[in-house]
Amino acid sequence: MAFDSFGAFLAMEGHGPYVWASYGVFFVLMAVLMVGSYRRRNAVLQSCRQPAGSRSSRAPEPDSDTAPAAAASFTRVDVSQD
Amino acid sequence: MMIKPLDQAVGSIDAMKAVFARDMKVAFRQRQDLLNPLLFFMMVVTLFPLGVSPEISFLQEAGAGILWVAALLSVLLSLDHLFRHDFDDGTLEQLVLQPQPLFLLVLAKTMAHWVLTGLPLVLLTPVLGVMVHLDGNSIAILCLTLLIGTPVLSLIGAIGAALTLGLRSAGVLLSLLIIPLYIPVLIFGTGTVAAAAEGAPVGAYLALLGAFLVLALTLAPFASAAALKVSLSNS
Amino acid sequence: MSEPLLQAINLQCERDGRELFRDLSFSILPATVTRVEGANGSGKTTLLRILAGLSNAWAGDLLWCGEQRARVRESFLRNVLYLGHRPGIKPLLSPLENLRALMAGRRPMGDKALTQALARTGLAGYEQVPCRHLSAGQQRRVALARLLVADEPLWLLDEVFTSIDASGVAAIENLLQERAAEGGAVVFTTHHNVQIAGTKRLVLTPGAVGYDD
Amino acid sequence: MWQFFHKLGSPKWFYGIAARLMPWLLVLGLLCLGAGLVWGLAFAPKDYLQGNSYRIIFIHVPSAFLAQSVYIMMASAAVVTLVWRMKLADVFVKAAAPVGLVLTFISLFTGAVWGKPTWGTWWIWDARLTSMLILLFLYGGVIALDRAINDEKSAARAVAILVLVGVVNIPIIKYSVDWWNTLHQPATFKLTEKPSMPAEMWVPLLLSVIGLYLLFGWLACLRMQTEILIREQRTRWVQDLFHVNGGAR
Repeated sequence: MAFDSFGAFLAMEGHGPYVWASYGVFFVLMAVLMVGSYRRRNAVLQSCRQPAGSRSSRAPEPDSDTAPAAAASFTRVDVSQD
Repeated sequence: MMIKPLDQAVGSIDAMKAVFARDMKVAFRQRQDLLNPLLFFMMVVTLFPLGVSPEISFLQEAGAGILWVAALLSVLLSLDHLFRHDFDDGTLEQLVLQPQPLFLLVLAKTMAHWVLTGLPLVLLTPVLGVMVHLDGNSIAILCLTLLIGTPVLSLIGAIGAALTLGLRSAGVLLSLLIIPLYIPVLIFGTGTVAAAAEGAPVGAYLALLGAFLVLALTLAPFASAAALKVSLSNS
Repeated sequence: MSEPLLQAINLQCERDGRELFRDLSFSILPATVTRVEGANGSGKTTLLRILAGLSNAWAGDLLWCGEQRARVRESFLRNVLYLGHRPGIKPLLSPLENLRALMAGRRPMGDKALTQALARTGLAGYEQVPCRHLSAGQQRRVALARLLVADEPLWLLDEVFTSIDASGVAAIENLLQERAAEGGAVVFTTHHNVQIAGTKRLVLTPGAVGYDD
Repeated sequence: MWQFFHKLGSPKWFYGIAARLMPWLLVLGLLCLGAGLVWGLAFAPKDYLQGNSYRIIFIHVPSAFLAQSVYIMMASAAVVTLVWRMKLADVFVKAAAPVGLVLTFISLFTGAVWGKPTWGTWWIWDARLTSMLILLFLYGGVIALDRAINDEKSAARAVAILVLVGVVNIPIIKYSVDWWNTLHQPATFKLTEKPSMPAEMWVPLLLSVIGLYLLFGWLACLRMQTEILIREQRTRWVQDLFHVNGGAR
């Protein structure tokens, strides 16, 4: 142990604030990065786990092309219905 | 009658000349656009005496740096247009489809860009050098460093212009990508003038700048060509 | 039976996470006209850009005269003429200057032939006018003038009939038909009602692809 | 060999290997880093010149070191992306860039804080700090470009080109910044230049470097897994991972 007491360890002969600030920022940023990455992966895992049909970003299934999403009719919309 | 696959192509040098000539012609049809980087250059230089200090001693000391930074920024400003118009009107597609090594055509375009922006900046430098009270020798060295340095700016900048082609807010992104890469040229450009002001020999520094130019000439067109293909593929 | 110019084997294309087509195989033979068909967004333009070598968003094999296309890039490019949505015309240059610049890297030719080509697209008298003063249809005609002097065996034409008037469309139909009779190959897309005898159809529908000979 | 190379490029294979490696990387990384830092903070002797402030070295040097090697790793992956078009390589670049950015920031921040007791000021245009600042810009550019391009493949290739251009420039930037530094302020006191470091100092330093490397490995695996899942969520093997209530085909 390079220090006589815990108080001396914290004070570091006046350099404590600098040392602890550096370590603090290091630990906080690393923790944010690690926990953030971990949570993000779990969120993605969760979304993969959901039933296939409930995901909106999916492309249409190959076998659904027999019924394309209602052919365009270009008929005018009745705007008074709201 | 049958049509056989062809194999003879135009020499690459002729193709480069044609690309260069077309860019020059287009630029001279819209001469006022050529003035914009020059005006910008002068305005940025004007900001320093106004914003910092008009004292002769300050200007003498900082003048070379101010002019270099201003030149760098005006080259950066003009880069956005390097491929954009060609991209918008479809001539870039036709350029990429020419049966020529693409990096040579890109090199020709970059050279045209330098002649239209970098070279006028160098020519304007003596006037602005006098305005920031640089002595004759410093002005000469400064012009020389800009003459070697601005082609490097165009060559590296072309990579950024090609990478950001067709993206939203391409201009800002281009600056973000390119400014860090400009730092060595800036350091040696201004450093050479500083060394000359102290009476040190500058031959070695100029040679180093020349080495940057050779490096940029040999590598940058390949990167720009690869980047152009990616950007076009994405459009 | 002559050798195919361009062969696509199990072509697959995915853009922005959406699959446009897969297992698409076909050959482009000399002396044929092929029309790529499909609804908006079915990937017609993308397919033509892939064939021309502009898009990288594909997997599979593309053979040019039996060789992998990537290995013979320059000779492939020399043999293909691609006209896209954007005509490739500089608004500040005149039709003649534009044409000259477009031909320069491929096959430079005298102004006489180019002027004649422009005249035959109906642009006689406009040779020296900057293209920005021309209408969209006229600008398109400048780009199309290349077809009148082109010697490339394969033409890839994407929506070239856009903003061309009815008589112009008929004339271009003729041109393509004659080109095929000469032995050239043409692949095109259009939403116009174009009638060219002997046209093959390549239909892109999501998930399934038909190619009828 | 080719078989192995091909396998290495398969996201599915990597996903499995990463899952098996990650606990080890995490535990060993935390152990090494923890041991190195506790040793460095509490047991290593005081520096005779800088006093206790030098203890910042045990995080400053590992993060600076790693920040630079991450960029080199990204450049190697960029070559693989451009030449062999291996999917995993660009997944790595995408996963590693933000980590590199954070590490660069940490090394800059700790350098600045260390500078206060040593130089008496928060920031000095010291050659190393300036080079790190430029590295921060390079990372920023890579991330910005990746975000700006929607199409995955195009983004991967564009970013790979940018990373390679950057890595060619890094030695030039380093050299020119060093030269610039001697031109403007000759003989400043360098933070980390030690004539000879006693074992009680360099062993904990080495431990924390190794620890941070292992933690980076864990982070890279984790973030690559995330990216792979996002890209491949429609494929059969990802669906099979979860055997969703019979609905997955």
